[in-house]
Amino acid sequence: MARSLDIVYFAWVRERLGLDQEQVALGEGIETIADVVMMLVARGGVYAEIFADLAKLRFALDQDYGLPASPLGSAKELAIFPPVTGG
Amino acid sequence: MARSLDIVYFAWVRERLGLDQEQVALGEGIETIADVVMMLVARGGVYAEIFADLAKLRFALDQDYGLPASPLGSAKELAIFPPVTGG
Amino acid sequence: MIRISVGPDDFDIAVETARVSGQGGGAIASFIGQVRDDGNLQSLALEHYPAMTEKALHKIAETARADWPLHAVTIIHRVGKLAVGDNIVLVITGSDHRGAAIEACSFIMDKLKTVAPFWKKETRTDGTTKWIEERASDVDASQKWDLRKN
Amino acid sequence: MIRISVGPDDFDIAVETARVSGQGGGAIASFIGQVRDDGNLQSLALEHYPAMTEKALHKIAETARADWPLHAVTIIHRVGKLAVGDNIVLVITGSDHRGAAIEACSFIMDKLKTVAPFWKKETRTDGTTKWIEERASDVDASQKWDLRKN
Repeated sequence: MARSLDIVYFAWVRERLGLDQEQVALGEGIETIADVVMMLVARGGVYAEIFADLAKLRFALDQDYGLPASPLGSAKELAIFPPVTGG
Repeated sequence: MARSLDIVYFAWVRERLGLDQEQVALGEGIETIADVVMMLVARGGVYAEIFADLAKLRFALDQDYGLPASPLGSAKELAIFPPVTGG
Repeated sequence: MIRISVGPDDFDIAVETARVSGQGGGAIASFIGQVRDDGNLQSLALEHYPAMTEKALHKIAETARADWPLHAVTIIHRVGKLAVGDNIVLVITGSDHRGAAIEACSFIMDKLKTVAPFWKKETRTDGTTKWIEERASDVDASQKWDLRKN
Repeated sequence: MIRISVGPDDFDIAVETARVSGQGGGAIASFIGQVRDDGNLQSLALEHYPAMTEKALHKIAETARADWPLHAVTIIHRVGKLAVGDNIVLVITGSDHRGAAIEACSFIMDKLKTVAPFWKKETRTDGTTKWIEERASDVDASQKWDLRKN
């Protein structure tokens, strides 16, 4: 059974994609945050532009920060966003 | 012409002396805060008790902090009080 | 007691201070961040990640409570469109000791700036918009606390 | 703008914050000290040296303005008889930068504690009274700022 993952986008990532969230199916070998991002980059176009540079992005799995190498585990939601600028 | 100096007391110094302020005449050789304090100590009694230990006291000349060795100059008012405890 | 609030509404510093003060202590430190007019700023739009924001702020508050003897921590952060001079964020800490209250307040702000999932988009008076970028000085300020603990 | 006020009246944190905020910036730090109930405290009597107090507080505020980029400094200190939970002191600083506002606020409190001519006398619930003594930790906190500058 294919696993699925909700991806949510914020700030300029959201704006440039024109997308708040999407659901993706996780194929074999997609085990980490970086794997998901590479999958998005492979779509080409604006995805490739936005997600090529991991250093410009931050990630959270089920609302806790994760690193590119963090395993997805049983997470339901991956958030991808720029460094935060609140306060 | 004898110089005169107003001395003002605060907190427990004031309470133990039972005195807010007094005016003293400064004789020859009374040039520093320490000289004034020694003059007070020489009165004996509660003055001797209170003013014997300079380390327990703080001083201000015309509302600016001074040290025992500070010259009186033309100051009009000497304040003698314990270390401050506001805030 | 920890109080976290995230939403569009403004806060009342007097009400929030009284709430912290009511938790005991005698030392109350607070910080307010407002939209600063740097010349031609029109407004700010504050976006956040609702599912994560309160969780992240709670974690910061709990860390502060573990590191300093605090009676109360309040963190209020506004979202949505804000004008120049509007309040953005309020942090209040209550302790028996002023050093603890002030340091914890400073810690919470530094962590909030680098960890809490908020993003600011500015609109200039000429109509142009821009997402504000992370500042190196904020990252430094945040990391100093981590180094201090080691 | 520096605002110094010494007297028996309580202060309104909302009014005072708005006043500082109105001077510009976007970073407002504040500290409130209140009479802390440490078990059997009845009240505090705060005495001061009227001719010197405002001068001393002004000097502290001016030093802070020279050392940090501040738009506004407010120092309010109450005198007279105060009950447990009553406000004693309020310090507010306004700046463009949160670090400057918070540090300056901390500096002002540390200096106020060791330099401003106030004295506290406590009355216990059993009726005994005692002048509060200088605390070594306050002296240390105050001196750290001087060392930092050298």
